[in-house]
Amino acid sequence: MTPLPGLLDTEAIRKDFPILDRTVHDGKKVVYLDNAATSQKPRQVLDALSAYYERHNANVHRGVHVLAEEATALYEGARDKVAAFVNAPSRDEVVFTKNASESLNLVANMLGFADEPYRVDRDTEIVITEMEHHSNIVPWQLLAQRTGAKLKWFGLTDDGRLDLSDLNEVITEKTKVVSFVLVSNILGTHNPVEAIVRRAQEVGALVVVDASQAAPHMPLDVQALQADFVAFTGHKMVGPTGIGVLWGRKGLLDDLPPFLGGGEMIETVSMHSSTYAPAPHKFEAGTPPIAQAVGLGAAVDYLSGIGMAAVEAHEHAITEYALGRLQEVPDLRIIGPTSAEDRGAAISFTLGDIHPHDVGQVLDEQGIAVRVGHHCARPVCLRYGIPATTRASFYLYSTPGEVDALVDGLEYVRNFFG
Amino acid sequence: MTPLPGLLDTEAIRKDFPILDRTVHDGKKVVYLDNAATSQKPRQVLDALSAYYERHNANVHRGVHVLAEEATALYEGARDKVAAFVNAPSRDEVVFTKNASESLNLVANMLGFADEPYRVDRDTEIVITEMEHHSNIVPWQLLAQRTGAKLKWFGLTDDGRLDLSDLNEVITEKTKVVSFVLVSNILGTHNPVEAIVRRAQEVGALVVVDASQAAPHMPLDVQALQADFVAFTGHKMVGPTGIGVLWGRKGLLDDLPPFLGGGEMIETVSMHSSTYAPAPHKFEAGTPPIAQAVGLGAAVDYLSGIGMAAVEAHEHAITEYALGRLQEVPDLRIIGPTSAEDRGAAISFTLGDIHPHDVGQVLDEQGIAVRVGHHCARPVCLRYGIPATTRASFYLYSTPGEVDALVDGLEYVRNFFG
Amino acid sequence: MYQDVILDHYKHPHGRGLRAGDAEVHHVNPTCGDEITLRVKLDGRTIEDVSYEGQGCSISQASASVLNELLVGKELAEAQRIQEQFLELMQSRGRIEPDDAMEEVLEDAVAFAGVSKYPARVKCALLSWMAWKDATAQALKEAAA
Amino acid sequence: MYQDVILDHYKHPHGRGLRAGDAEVHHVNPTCGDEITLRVKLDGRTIEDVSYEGQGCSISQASASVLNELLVGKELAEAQRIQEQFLELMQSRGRIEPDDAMEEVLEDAVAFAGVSKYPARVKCALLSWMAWKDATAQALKEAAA
Ligand SMILES: Cc1ncc(COP(=O)(O)O)c(C=O)c1O
Ligand SMILES: Cc1ncc(COP(=O)(O)O)c(C=O)c1O
Repeated sequence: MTPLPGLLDTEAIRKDFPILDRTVHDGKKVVYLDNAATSQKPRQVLDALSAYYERHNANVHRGVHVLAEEATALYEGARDKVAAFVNAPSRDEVVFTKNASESLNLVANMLGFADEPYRVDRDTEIVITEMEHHSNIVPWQLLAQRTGAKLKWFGLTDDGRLDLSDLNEVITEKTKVVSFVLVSNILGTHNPVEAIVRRAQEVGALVVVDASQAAPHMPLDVQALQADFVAFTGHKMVGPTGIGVLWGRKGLLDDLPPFLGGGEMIETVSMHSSTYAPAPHKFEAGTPPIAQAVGLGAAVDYLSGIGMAAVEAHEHAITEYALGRLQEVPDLRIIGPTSAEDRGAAISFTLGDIHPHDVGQVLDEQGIAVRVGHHCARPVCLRYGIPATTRASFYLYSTPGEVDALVDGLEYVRNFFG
Repeated sequence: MTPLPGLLDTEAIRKDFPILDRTVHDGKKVVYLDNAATSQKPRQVLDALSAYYERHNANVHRGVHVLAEEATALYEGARDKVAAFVNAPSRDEVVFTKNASESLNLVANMLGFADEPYRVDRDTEIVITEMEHHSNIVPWQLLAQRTGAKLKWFGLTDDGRLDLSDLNEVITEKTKVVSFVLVSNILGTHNPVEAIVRRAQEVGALVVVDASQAAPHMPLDVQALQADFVAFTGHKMVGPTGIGVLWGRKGLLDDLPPFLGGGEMIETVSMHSSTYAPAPHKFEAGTPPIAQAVGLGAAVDYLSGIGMAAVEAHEHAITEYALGRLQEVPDLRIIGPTSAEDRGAAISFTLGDIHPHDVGQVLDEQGIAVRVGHHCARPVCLRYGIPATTRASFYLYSTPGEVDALVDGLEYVRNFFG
Repeated sequence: MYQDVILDHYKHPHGRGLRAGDAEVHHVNPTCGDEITLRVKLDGRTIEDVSYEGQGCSISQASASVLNELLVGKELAEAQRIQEQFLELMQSRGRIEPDDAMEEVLEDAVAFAGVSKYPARVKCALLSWMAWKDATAQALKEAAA
Repeated sequence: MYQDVILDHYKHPHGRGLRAGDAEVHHVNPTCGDEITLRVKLDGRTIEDVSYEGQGCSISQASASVLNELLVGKELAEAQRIQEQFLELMQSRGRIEPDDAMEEVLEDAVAFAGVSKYPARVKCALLSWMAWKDATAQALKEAAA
């Protein structure tokens, strides 16, 4: 086989990820194709975590001793790194949360408690899409229930893309907020930001972008997106669990009310009333995930060292190759775009009548880790009339050889249940 | 000096904590007396984190591959360990959050959105105390603002204890919830749970206990407490940052509405409506802090290995010794109980007219790490008419020698500014 | 986990299809979309028929087939004992190694012992059994009414 | 950080106490409770007096004393240049090593260079300077009105 154009030097990269040497089921080396669920972590990130705990650990802010100053510098330094990674105009626009779900809930709650002009209430509408992750559906359903606002959404085309033919009917003068996923975790679809943002701006609605499957895989520029809020999550981008990010426009973060209350987010407290610290601290109640932010900073350094454009090119090549090879498998139906254009590296499919649970289990017996189920996007399964899918998802350390292993594995699955 | 009764073998214990070998300011070994802010982490916890990331990392629940099953078993195993650690009647009563602040906000928000009989609204009252950490003040202030409920509190006596003389006037038939700290992080006071719980039960109010400074330092038995909710935080109990716990009675967790929405917390989702998973998952939206829960499990194992009664005895001995020695320092005034009875190992004080910032800074130059400021409990400073305090706080690895170093350091501070 | 017995039942299910019954239930496993519609027909205290229709993975389908084979024709008390033993086996997390005595009671169903090691799949194996229990309770209530 | 110059100013503050002024401000550093009340008295474009009263750490107290010593008697434009240079020094995170030219302008205030390495203390050193800037702006506004 001729090498694919754009591939990274995966041999070198894989050496950074200790878990990729792991064997399962009597010595089979693990083929990890569950990257859309969570990524593996390089040595560099694990070292940053250990160094933090072994040498610098202290609670952040307001401390006058060396450890507290070092921990604060590391924590706030991670904020600088993340801000640069997404090209944020200001470090103060980067709020650390525990995961993307908290980031999205944070926005939904701020808007429910906000004053005009942001306030979501019974006379207003919220717009999402049918391909959202549950973490970008349920917070808006809860907000709608609590405020009486109406929840609307864009449907999907048969080939797994957003149906924007009714753009002007879905987003109307009543729309206060439009929240959508940049890259779908189940379909792989890369959505057309510009058209949605333009219409949202026309009616004065805020735009929230769920970039959980974008930040790990492609250059992300919050200014170019022209969104108001962008959410993503550390564990999918070679960072630790327990850390997420909400980027928000400075003016909005200044205007909007806090969500969680507690230590760190205050300016001054008396029993009768409190005032709040300026953003981002206003939204970071309690001891933050300090070590996890430091780990995310190291993750961002790692990814930037390789270059996000290079990561994107690598995944594009792998995705193109995988889409081609998967479509050779009889009875395999891809759920989502079948070509690699405007598409990420998560590929969902069904295999004849074989239930995804069985596909996944028999692949696992061969050491191949994929995810099966509705991938926290059940409305997509309902839309395409399937109970679940099998999903293979790739990352910067994935190789064409792993794609081949998957295809061989699927042949074995077919024979096993044939 | 005759050895104090009840001391742990700190020589052995300190070997487990790599950071305690750290030197600062040209070779001075760090004397870490900022344990109420955050604790240091033993090798055993760091190893559990590394092992998780290097061998088992995957997203939890619903996975059919080996790594996902292992990660799920580790994560849910940590829940079992925490449940046993606090003597919870059921593992399903242990909710993982990101810190104690989130746990407390979670309760406040659930009660704001709950149906009767739990609902907090304009006709009801919330009771806290004047010695709460900001994380147990601000969530209730926000809830009061949002619902119109009235916020009331118990005041403090001159010697740093709760003034319960008006117990029956503060907690009334209108009280829906009483939330108070078990051990104060600024005064060190250990509060009388029984009297408060009895009165709360009399009027049918829910009881929330902030055990952030209790769980790390003494045996904690949620059944004996007779509370409805108990909150604590991992990083103060030799665990990682980014993980907290809310224990809640099963029946309540079943009845109360969810707070954050997203992946993991649902049963079934459609665009029109969703149903929620049973507790604890109902309250764990998004990818949880998996590695951090595993780390907390290891922390709990570590503490249980030593025995919480032994930890308590050690700290009691150190506290008694420290209170005695500190009171030898001229112009030193302890803010909080001056004897070791019903008292934790956090000791706040003022030193003549020397500002705490200066005390802390000059101690730091000698390698002694204490915290200065209002310790996220500004109402206590207001109550005692002081701008701030210096706080030394001890833990299972603290030694009488470190107390002596502190006392010598304070003498130096006095001379320096004298 | 995929014992031949299980694959056989999956490929050639026993008693599949909906027939007349005294009670019908519909059970769903929301995490993976497995579904079953199941009817129970009683003849006094004897199980005359268990008929079903559903979609799902091989484990859930094979389990329904085994259930039909095992329970049809049995006395209710006996069937309940079988159901309880199967439940215990499935919740054993791989810790129960079926012996002859167990095989006597559970017959083909002992093949599911390996599934109990996979927490994510235990629910699949139990789906039809929970549906049967539910339908039987309903049928008895109707008979009593 | 505790240069002798700083300790001297802390123990023997210059111009402490409130005297007549054209404007008064009250500034607080909420994180540590440092407070200052400060008055500015102008004589045309010249600073006739800066008087103050406050509580706080040695850094904030000494800094107010240095400010009084440096700014009283200066032309406004000159004082503003001094204030800006002090601000720059304090925000340098220890990266500026004061040279003779700087010492010419800042005099005793260069002793605070070391404080700039301690982010938690920079606010203490700046408290009185921010209060002065604020009070001066108010005094000028009153004069113009
Ligand atoms: C008594 C008390 N409650 C609550 C908290 C908040 O804990 P966290 O900052 O981990 O949310 C703390 C510690 O900061 C505390 O000491
Ligand atoms: C598109 C998308 N949005 C949101 C999330 C939620 O991220 P987290 O679980 O880290 O909160 C995920 C991943 O699970 C995702 O794929």
